[in-house]
Amino acid sequence: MASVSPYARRFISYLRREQIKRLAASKNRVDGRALDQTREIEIKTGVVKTADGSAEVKLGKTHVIAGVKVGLGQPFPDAPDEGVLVVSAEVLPHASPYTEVGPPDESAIELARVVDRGIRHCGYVDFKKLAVEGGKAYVLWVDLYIINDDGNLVDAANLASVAALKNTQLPAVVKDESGAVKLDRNNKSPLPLETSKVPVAVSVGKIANVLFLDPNFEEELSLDGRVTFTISEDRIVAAQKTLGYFTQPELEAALDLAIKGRDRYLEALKSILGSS
Amino acid sequence: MASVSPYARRFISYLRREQIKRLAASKNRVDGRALDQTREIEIKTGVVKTADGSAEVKLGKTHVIAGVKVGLGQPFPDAPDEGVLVVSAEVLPHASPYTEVGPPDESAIELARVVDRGIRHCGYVDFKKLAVEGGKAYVLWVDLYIINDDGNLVDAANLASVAALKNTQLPAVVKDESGAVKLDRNNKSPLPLETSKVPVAVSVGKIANVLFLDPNFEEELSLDGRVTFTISEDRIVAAQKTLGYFTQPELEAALDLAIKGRDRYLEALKSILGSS
Amino acid sequence: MASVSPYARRFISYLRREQIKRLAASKNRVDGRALDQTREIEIKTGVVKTADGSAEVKLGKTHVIAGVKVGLGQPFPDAPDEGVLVVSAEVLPHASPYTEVGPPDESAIELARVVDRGIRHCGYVDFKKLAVEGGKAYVLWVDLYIINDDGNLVDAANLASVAALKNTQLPAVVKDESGAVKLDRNNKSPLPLETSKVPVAVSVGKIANVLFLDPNFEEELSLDGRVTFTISEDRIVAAQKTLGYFTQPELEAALDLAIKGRDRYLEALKSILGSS
Amino acid sequence: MKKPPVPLLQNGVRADGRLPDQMREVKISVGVVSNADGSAMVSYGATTAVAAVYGPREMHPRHLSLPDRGVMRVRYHMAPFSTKDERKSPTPSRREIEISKVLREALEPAVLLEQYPRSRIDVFIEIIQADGSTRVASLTAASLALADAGIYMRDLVVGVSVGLVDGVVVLDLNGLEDNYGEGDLPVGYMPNLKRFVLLQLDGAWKREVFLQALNLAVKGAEYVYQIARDALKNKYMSIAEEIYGR
Amino acid sequence: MKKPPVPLLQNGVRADGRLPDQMREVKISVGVVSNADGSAMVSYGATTAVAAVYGPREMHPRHLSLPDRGVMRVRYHMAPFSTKDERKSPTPSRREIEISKVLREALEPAVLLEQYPRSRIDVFIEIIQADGSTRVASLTAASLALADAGIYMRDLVVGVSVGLVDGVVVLDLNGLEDNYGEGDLPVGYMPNLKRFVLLQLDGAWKREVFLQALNLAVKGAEYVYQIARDALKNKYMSIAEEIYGR
Amino acid sequence: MKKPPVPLLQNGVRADGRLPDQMREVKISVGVVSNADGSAMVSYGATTAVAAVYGPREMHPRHLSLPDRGVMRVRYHMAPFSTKDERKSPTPSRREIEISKVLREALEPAVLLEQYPRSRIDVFIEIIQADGSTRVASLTAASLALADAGIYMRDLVVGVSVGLVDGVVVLDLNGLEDNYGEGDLPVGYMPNLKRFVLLQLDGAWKREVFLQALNLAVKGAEYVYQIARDALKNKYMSIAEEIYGR
Repeated sequence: MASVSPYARRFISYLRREQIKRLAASKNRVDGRALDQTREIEIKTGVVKTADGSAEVKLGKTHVIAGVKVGLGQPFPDAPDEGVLVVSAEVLPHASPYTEVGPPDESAIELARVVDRGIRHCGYVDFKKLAVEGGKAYVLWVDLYIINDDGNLVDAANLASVAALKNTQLPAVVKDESGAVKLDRNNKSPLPLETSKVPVAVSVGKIANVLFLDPNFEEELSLDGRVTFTISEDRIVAAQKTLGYFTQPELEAALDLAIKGRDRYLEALKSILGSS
Repeated sequence: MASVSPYARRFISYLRREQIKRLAASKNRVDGRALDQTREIEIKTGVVKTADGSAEVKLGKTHVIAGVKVGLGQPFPDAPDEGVLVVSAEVLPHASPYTEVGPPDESAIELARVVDRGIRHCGYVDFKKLAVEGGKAYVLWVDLYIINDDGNLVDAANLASVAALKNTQLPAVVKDESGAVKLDRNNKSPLPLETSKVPVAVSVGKIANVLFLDPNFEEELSLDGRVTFTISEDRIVAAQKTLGYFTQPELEAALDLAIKGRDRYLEALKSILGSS
Repeated sequence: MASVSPYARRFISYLRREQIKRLAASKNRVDGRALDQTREIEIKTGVVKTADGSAEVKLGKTHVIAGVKVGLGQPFPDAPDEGVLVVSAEVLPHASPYTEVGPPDESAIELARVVDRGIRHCGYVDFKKLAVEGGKAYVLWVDLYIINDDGNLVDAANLASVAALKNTQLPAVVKDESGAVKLDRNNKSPLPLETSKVPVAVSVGKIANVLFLDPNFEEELSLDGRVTFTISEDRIVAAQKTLGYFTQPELEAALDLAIKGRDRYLEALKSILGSS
Repeated sequence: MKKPPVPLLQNGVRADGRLPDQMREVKISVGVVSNADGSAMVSYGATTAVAAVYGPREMHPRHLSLPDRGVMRVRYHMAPFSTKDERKSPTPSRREIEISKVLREALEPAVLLEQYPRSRIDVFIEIIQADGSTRVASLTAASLALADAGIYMRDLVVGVSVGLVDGVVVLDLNGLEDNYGEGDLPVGYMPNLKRFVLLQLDGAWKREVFLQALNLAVKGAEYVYQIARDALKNKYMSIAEEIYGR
Repeated sequence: MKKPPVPLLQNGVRADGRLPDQMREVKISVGVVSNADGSAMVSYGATTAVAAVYGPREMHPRHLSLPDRGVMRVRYHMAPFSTKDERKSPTPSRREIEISKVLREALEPAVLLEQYPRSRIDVFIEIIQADGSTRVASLTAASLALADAGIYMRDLVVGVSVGLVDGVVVLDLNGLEDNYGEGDLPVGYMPNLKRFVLLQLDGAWKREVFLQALNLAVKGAEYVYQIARDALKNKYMSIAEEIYGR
Repeated sequence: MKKPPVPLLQNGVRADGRLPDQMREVKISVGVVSNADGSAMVSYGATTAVAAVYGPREMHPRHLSLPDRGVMRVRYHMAPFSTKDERKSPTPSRREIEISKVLREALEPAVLLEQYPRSRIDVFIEIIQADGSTRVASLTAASLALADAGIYMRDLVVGVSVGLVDGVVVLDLNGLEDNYGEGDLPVGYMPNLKRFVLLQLDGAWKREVFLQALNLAVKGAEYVYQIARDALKNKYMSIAEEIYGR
């Protein structure tokens, strides 16, 4: 219930870290990528038949499954005419030797909340169309499952969420005998989306004052700073510094780099978002 | 939240275990019993005045109290016209030096669920008669309290459950001023049972390829295998391998031995089940 | 979930404890106070604008904030026509080097329950006037926040509670469109109190068979006994021995001393209770 | 205060037929849990507590052990079927946590913990049936279980409750009197040393009522003490017989 | 027992077109989680389990390690999106806790734990899609993940379920048959050693049905075993190719 | 977006009378918790945070300590009575857990943790009253408490929020503006080193608005920094006087 410095749990040797820093100082990366280059991206949707929507993302060796379940519930009191979004993340114990069994820790909670804020503000999901008569609302449960963690979970998880939402079929609302509303999963229609407004989370790492996209696991353990910008069209819809510090010129440069990364991720999403 | 090898917690000396194994190899037991012999059984009902039904079982030095509380609740969605059974087990910290304080661990949960499955499938309790008008149902809370653990908790706990159910008086359902249903504990009638269908759980241990009934605590720490069959009339209503392995011929032999054990336990239950 | 001897956590040196005991034996105290003397008391109300009532108490260096929130809920089944009081205490990790982060421990729970019992029995709050139509009741959530622990939390927390209740404004009950009752925080009136019946908790410490009021932190770690009497007018409305033992004559003397302490605390409350 | 379903006191006689200064039937057996180092079952009427003691044993985790004395761990808990009407949730309530603490603090003054450095003594108490006065029956049971475990003690601790019913001070409240009476004073007492080790008042009593109640509590504790001593003796008699029988 | 939405068995053919003794399509891939020491994904029809193994690694906290053997830790868990209809709460249910235990006890007889003193082997299993027989698909996946991690084993453990549908014993229950059938017998089996390591009956079966079901389970396990062995081989073939390719 | 109960901005003036680039009244006191090694109370208008620091102290459990640097533990928590309307549950919410993490990560770049190997520094923050900008007021309080505890720091960390209200970038959001405005950017800043250590955007802002907001945040942080420095000085002045007074 308090946040503790987590350095002890994840480990990279001092020598390896120094090597990564030296490389970075000369604008090189351990895996040979350019500073503005992401790893290979593979996105598939409809991978979980029991979900109302799902997607699988591989960003290099980072592997995430997002599953969407649709429910009925109470709208938030301050948005009585809108649907509800609940994003949760679970870093499976499968994902790395450093992951412990247990309820989501602060990193998983932060991951889910950053993804959540990106989706919430951009207009990608049309929450107004998710109100249900009788004071109820659709609830979109987005569960982010980290199967393998090779770094940069947030970018991968965000891609998986937006792809899974695109894949989501909304069960119809029907009334039972007593007049109460319930879902009919035999009668579904696509989730109302504005695909042009898809939010894209892009993380920028900093080592030795050099900025780069899509840090992998080893780079993450060597970072002097990390910031994530979630971008939708011409707007920043979420930002989160998650490590270290940035000067103001660095922040501006990081934002510009993030916009480049956004284009790369959008490219990978194209086939998903295009197919309607 | 993960299951860990529990050998470390319970302890028996290497020499004692070897002795038990040698004895078993020659079909003998530490306490002099025959292989198909259970320990002494003592069953009393009505031992807890605050419960709606109760029983106390001593199987050798293993000591269990079962208390039944009757409540009102929602039926399970897949059985809307039946009552609800909830079996819980608590191995009290009293029960042995190895028991820790805390919510039921995996062993207690397994114990409760094996007993639960036996009762659920055999027709002993007539759940159809436990539906209540207005979409409600009787809930039978069976709490298994392990006071002293000298081995073979499941057989003892199962005996205690069925005896406590036999002892259970069902409060009448009445309506309060607002028309809501509630229980009237001043007006009770016996729980509807089919006593011929009483389920009897019988555990069979295996040491050195020799099978025997009713393992005691020391034997449990020396087992190569343990399987429990719950038997009601001519049917197996639950089975659970809880340790080690069995070959197919061993399983068949264990089942035959369990049927013998069932007769012994039924004998001990006779005075309880006979008295109506 | 079990109560463990807590001596290990809080620490005072052997020499210091011996010094305190020697002083006590000659009826002297480490901070120079007389046996029947409390530390300086400072009470302020209305210190938390977001609360419906609040107060801050400094008893020497012991520092407590009490905040009252008013809610609506179900009355207790055995008092259907009365309001509900819920007292909780949190010893903040700020309060001392011995406090751990986490849900309230047994000491905080005991503290809250002793304060609760004092308020409940004395007639200070007129609970009869806190019933609400439609089977509902006002709920008074009293949260005791220990900011700094320099000993004798219960006396300070009790003073803070009664001052915060005096400061409490009760929101009006209104009906929403659907006819359900809710609170209107724009329309408040004072909580109905009988200020003459204010309960005052007074703790008496014993070291070397000498009794004294208001033990400070160092004295608490040297105590042979502690008992708290909560007094309202001519009645004892709660008593709790919280450490060690007392003989019958000691208990009677402690009660007499507590009545003296009550007068001192009442004096400090006078300006709060007088202003209506 | 609600009206009781039956008068609590009529012509000086309580609803269950007792006189004001009379205990319910007290039943005590020692050594009832065979695995435990010590154990006891105590009933005051329909209230039944079972206590088991393990220890002195090694303290885990070790950094919580004390170099100069033993540590006690006490748990008071109520069985889900021990209360009237609805099933009680097995999750420890705030009340159970508080009682665990006051029972520990009532037992510690009686145990020679300084004889057990770096060790832990565990006392587990379970209420099997509750009809008032559960914490004081628990105290008697726990103290007997400690004695049965051979733990060094200064004195037995005996628990009794006193209460106020229709203005009369009565001994050993049952559930009805607890719910409908005018207050409750559970007491823990060491009869030889004449020390109070548990004292909790839940009521609104004048000074003289309180003092009168203390006197009655002492009387009750002395009565229970005799039965407790006999039960301990019986246990050791029967052990002796058993040994002799061999 | 409720009526099923479609007949479970018609003219000896099951609702999904299978014969009584037929498995659904079995898909197995080994090495699917790159960080893990070993891993496998197993699908029986629309049921999918992913298992990852870490270890042998140092045991924390150390006082729970064993001087003469390794300790296994097994977790079975269902993804919130893995079930039909409503989202499943991610909090482990009593059912998931029980299954974690029976899976551990099914794997332990297969692993040479005595080779790993003071160490821990962790097996994590996640159900991605559930359509019946999840615990037995988990068992196959876990056993393959252990083999993939190079842990010494006596034999592979293969899981299959058998059930009773309209009085007929059938292999590999799907969700529909699990919900509307007449009972379910999940089995874990070591095909070479011919040992049963998991056995749980939830039903009310006569002796002969039970024995018949065991026979069918063995047949099913032997079938799955072949596919599992091929999957392991493929993994090591492709590693060899990869090394060769360098 | 709901309509606010009052206009948030009229003629360039905010609902509480401030100009867009104006902080609410900032009140800072250092050394408010006498037991703590360092402490501070910070109010931005009706938002009040109290921070206490304990440490450097020994790390428990020891295997979580680091050989080459200290570990920080940070807790952000809101009092049940700190929010408007209903009582807040004291159980830490996901929001509180996230904020604890971002505050820790905002303080770590400022603290010379390498000076404290094998040790732990604890920072506890409690929100007593919440009227917007609680996390940034917490950050200022925490940083002052660290300084008060004598912990080596590279710079003070100051927190301020900037937001967008009716299209205008404003400093130091209050609760009303937070609820009804068009987004919120809490910022943590080291004024001497000119480094951003906390940055969280919750809104949908164009690039130029974001950059403009950063500028305003720097301005606000520099303003608060002066007050914070004065408060630290005052504390040490009064200590000096106290010592002199003896």
